[in-house]
Amino acid sequence: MAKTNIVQAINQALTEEMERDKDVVILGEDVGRDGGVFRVTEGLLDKFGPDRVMDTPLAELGILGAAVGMAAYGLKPVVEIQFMGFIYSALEQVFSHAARVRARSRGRFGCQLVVRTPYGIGIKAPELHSESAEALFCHMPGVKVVVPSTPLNAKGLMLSAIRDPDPVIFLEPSRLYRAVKSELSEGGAAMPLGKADIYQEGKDITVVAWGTMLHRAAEASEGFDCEIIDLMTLKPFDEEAILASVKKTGRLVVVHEATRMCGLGAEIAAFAAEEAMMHLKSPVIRVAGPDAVTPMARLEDAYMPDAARIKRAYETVMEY
Amino acid sequence: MAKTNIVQAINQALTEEMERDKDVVILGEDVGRDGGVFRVTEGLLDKFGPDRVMDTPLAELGILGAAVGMAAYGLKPVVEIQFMGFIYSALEQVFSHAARVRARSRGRFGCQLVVRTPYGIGIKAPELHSESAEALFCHMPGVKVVVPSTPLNAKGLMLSAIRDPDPVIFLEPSRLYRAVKSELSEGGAAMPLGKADIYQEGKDITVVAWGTMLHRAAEASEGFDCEIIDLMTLKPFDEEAILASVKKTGRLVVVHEATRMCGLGAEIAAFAAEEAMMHLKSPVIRVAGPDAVTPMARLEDAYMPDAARIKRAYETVMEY
Amino acid sequence: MPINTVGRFEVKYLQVVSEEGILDSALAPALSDTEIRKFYEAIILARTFNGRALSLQREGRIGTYASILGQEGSQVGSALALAKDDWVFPSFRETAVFLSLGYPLHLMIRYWMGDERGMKVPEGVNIFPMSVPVGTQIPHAAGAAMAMRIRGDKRAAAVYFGDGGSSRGDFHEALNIAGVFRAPVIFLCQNNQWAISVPRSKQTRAGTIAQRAIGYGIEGLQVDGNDVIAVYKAMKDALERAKAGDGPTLIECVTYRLDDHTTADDASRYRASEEVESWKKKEPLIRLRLLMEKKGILAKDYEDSVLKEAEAAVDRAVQEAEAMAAPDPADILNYTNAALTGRQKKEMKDLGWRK
Amino acid sequence: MPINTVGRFEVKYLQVVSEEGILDSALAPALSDTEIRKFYEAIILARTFNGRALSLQREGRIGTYASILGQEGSQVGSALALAKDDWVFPSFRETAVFLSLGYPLHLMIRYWMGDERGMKVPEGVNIFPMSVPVGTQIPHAAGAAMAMRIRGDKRAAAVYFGDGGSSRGDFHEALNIAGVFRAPVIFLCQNNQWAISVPRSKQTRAGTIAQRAIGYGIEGLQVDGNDVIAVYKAMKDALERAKAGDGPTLIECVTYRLDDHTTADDASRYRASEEVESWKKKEPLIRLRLLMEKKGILAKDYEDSVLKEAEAAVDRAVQEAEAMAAPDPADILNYTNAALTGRQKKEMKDLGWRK
Ligand SMILES: Cc1ncc(C[n+]2csc(CCOP(=O)(O)OP(=O)(O)O)c2C)c(N)n1
Ligand SMILES: Cc1ncc(C[n+]2csc(CCOP(=O)(O)OP(=O)(O)O)c2C)c(N)n1
Ligand SMILES: [Mg+2]
Ligand SMILES: [Mg+2]
Repeated sequence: MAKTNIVQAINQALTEEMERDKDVVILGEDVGRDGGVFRVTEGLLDKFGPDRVMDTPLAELGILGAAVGMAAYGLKPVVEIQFMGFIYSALEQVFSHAARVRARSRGRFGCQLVVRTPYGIGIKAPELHSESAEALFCHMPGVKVVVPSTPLNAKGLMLSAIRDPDPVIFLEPSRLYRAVKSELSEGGAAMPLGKADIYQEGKDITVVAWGTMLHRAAEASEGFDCEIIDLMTLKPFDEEAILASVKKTGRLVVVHEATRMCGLGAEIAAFAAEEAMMHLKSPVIRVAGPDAVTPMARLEDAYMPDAARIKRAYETVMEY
Repeated sequence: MAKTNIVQAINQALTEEMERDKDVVILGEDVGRDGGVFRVTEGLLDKFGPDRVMDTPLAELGILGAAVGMAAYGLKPVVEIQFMGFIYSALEQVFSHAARVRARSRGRFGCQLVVRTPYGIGIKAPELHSESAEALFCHMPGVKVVVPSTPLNAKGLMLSAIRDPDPVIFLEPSRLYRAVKSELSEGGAAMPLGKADIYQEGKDITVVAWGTMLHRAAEASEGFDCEIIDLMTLKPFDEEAILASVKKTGRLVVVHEATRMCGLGAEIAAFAAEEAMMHLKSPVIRVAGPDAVTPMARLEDAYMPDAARIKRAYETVMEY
Repeated sequence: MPINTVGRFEVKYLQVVSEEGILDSALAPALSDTEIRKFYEAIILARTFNGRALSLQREGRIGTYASILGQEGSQVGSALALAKDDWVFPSFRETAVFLSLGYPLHLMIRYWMGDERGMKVPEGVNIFPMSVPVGTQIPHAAGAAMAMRIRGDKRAAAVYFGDGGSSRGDFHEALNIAGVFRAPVIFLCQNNQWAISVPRSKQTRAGTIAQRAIGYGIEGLQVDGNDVIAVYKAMKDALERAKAGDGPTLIECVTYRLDDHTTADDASRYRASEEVESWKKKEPLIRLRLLMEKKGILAKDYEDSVLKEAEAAVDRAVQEAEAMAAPDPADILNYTNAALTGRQKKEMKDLGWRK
Repeated sequence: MPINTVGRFEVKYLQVVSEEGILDSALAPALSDTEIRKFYEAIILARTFNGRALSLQREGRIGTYASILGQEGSQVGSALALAKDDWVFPSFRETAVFLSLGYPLHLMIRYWMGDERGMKVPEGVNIFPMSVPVGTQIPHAAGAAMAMRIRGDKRAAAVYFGDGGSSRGDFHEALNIAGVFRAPVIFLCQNNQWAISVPRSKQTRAGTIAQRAIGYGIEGLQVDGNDVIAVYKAMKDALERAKAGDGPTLIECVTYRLDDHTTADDASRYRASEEVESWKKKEPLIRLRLLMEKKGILAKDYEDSVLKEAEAAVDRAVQEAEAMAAPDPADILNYTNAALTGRQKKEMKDLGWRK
């Protein structure tokens, strides 16, 4: 088995699923001849032709809106938004349509589509190429939100995302694209959405993280007995896994890159404050971006939670 | 002094501020001749003319984008979005521009504008006329978010919002527009943003709410010794007021209409779980909308937290 | 080549039946008397329904309602041109389209009662649920049409929107994408002269909305929207082109919203009654009746029976709609995702919605 | 009036200097030799800067950079037509616009180093910070122009975007609104034939982007974007109309992106080198040089001195940019709001950013 990175893993998942199911189509900017700016869709145009791998005009709202119509008609579109910072013009299509078609039509129509987009700080690109706005989608009933952290779960989760009958926002940590490798077999299994992974067992601190921050949280855990949960599906998230761990450790740290206020960390902390309050020995700490927009390349490392900040949080909760 | 409702109070604030400052202009759909679908801008076209009260084409993104350009040039636009459910197409202009102009230009340009929009369940109108998506904006660094609950604070907060150098999202609970009255004097004072109001003092339970839910939370408090905080400014919210109260009561209930996951309630609960953990005697409870989109009129009352649900939360925290 | 012309364009306006009821036989599509009667019957049904909906609203038996009075020509003419397997993407003011395509009347009433079950489109009827955010449905039609092309289905999609909707970015992105992919889609703009209180002249400085098509390299045409036959013809032609692989068409139906924007609106605040009166004289039923009279196919007893039938159908529908059990709050959660999540199950229990 | 024409439109293409360098004196604006030299000097400065930026990127001294090679004619021609108090709304590929308007070179470099201070536009320079999300700056220009009109200022706004940007909803809403309000704004589309890997032919089925103007009832014109004089003239005329109250103009500059999309791109993956080679022959400097040679105003020593000066200016700028102290992390919070909130002060302390 060859070592595979996340780009290749997602490419494999797309390829296999498109071979298996002819209703799966890809559309987005530069996904065809160019293979996507990160090469995630490389080779797919040649393999599946321009009817199934569509280079679109530069029009995010139009792309997502068209995908909603395709899904209504029975296709299973996988949309690429070139960077998460460029999805904002298409939010209405996600919030007012993709997420609501099923409820609005009382189940007569669904909206089986996947929106893939690179996400988070990582590549020192210009402004708006480093957004981590997962919480916006987590706040939206009717959609699912997924963030992989390794090639293995990237492939498994992508297979599930495409097969899932609900719209899935699939956020790909651009920093990890080529930085993490797994051994990956062809035809590998789908991984269920909604289930977290106990990335590392421990008994003192429950740490919840996803994507890039998972690796940081793990890196910072040396010297602490952390139970690290790789959330993977952010909505709906695995409440049982968090609860079981917090009941064991009595301490909770959530780490994410996004700005703190109303981030997903708030939900997880609030969840614990509601359902595990009597088990908590210490304050719940969020290590997250400050109340400022993601800066440009020169300052992005200062913005992003680093191992030192995460360690400080571990130390703080261990004081109790 | 005449009894005034919220519609009139905001109209007064707009009128007085437009008289005081000729850079203040209004733009939006039907804000001119029609006076806005809720009549908030009634009479302003006649008073200030079509250069300062602009009926625009039906184009939310264009309206907000134009307002950003006007603000850059030095005007102080007050934009009306006809209902909060129609702001989604303009989110990119808020998130990627209004909120960032100052940071992007290192203070050379700002973006002094107000976005007013009716918000929440309340008028039994068709779909998407009942959104309460405040959390989306609370998650966005660089903007401020305000929700009034009475004519008095509606006027005071609107005056401050227009004068504030940052972009302010001003959410007007449509259910309260004509339902709550205050005695209001002309030329009344601006109320500072960022300060909560202790709507009702109490010693057993801290209740945080805003807009329509403030009144429900108060209604449900009979028989409980609740300290009810009217948050008013949701971002940045008054951390001191909440902290002081929670330290006193040891119990916290947050009530909001929006769906629970990643709502502002999560932030407030998480804030308490981080900063007041050792004072909390009971779980922090959020009374909020379920994980479903706001239903149409027939089911909206079922969706919206009612006094019974809120009471149940009070009972639950009092069990500890 | 100092300064030369690199493009020349025209916008045409189509009218088949004049305001005096004279049919231009060179332009008229081949239509049997039965077919013409169908237009009449559909307009009467729609108008009867519309009138009843307005009374139901006044009586508090349904919620806010958007009248279609005056727009039946555009809606019926275009809807009856569609094939059974074509798809429709409506806004909230397409009652006559729904009814012409056989949408159950009681569901329509149920919808305006504020009940999602009213948009549970029956199997076999290819209408997407109506879209409330103006213009946002336009890209859906482009996408569905792209899907038809991809699957090789000889079908088309039709999307309805207003003059206001034509100002939205969705309009632009959808028409442009559809043009690029030569998607079989008809963009039908009912220019009813008003977007709530904003007149057409303030919606855009362009003389017609049809001329927008030029910017996307697609077909565009302005039609007398109060001439049901002209609308039918324009739509038929456009559908044919679409299905032949010749791409999308933008059709602007010039018509008029005779009533208030919705029952929550008071149009007298912003428009002169003379304007309304002048358009009343052009409304589509007058025209069609003149034509039918000239053709001798509008006998009094036929007229009476059509009206009676329409009224009976609407009566039945109101009864049926009002007899339906109240919606189940559990459905708020039941239809959010394909299956309930753990959290949703918990909420269901906490809210007492689970039996 | 069965079927008749209700609109007739033309799109014109303007070229003033032919590819052989022949000036059409009937069309040419009055330009002194000094003014023509200004175009030359601005192009040389921009091209020198651009070349240096590309090397700096290869050496890892700046980040991803978007080359303007081939587009200097469109940028310099339009920028030099602007008055000092007009406003500009640029995208990320307008280096020659910035430099032609006197933007400090070292700030430009600093920006591409990934440092916000590079977009702290000096007082007196009316350029809005460059917009990275494609097309989103177009409504800003419409709004600023509306503000100018409201204030009665005889100024105009100019906004730059690409062929890709013309597909976005922002384009549509902005042009339409500007048309309705007769805002003094010039929409300048640099159609450089590519949006990353998507060719112009797949961006829209319309033959020109200029013809979009028809749909908004505003002026539109296609210009040879590699003819700096033609661009200058088109822009001058448009500005004059705008300031006279005659509303917006859409100008499509037909040009070509000779380099990769950015330094992170590899254009050989998706376009043929023959295409690039054929456009190289038309690039704007060749044209301008031919004209100047014919006019006898391109002496060797002048050429040398212009180049030397440009190189010296760029050298100084690189030094200055690299000599600047590293940006202060505290500024991440300092500039989010007009004043720090309580929470931001706390974060500042927690992060150790407050001294
Ligand atoms: C995006 C959006 N903005 C605003 C509204 C509120 N609104 C409902 S209908 C309407 C006017 C629509 O005008 P037009 O498109 O011409 O359709 P018509 O009502 O004339 O059928 C407005 C502003 C809405 N529903 N959606
Ligand atoms: C809204 C948005 N979508 C996608 C991108 C990524 N992107 C950057 S430039 C570009 C192509 C732009 O093409 P065009 O508008 O023709 O400008 P050009 O690059 O040719 O100058 C794309 C897709 C972006 N920056 N913004
Ligand atoms: Mg209309
Ligand atoms: Mg381009």
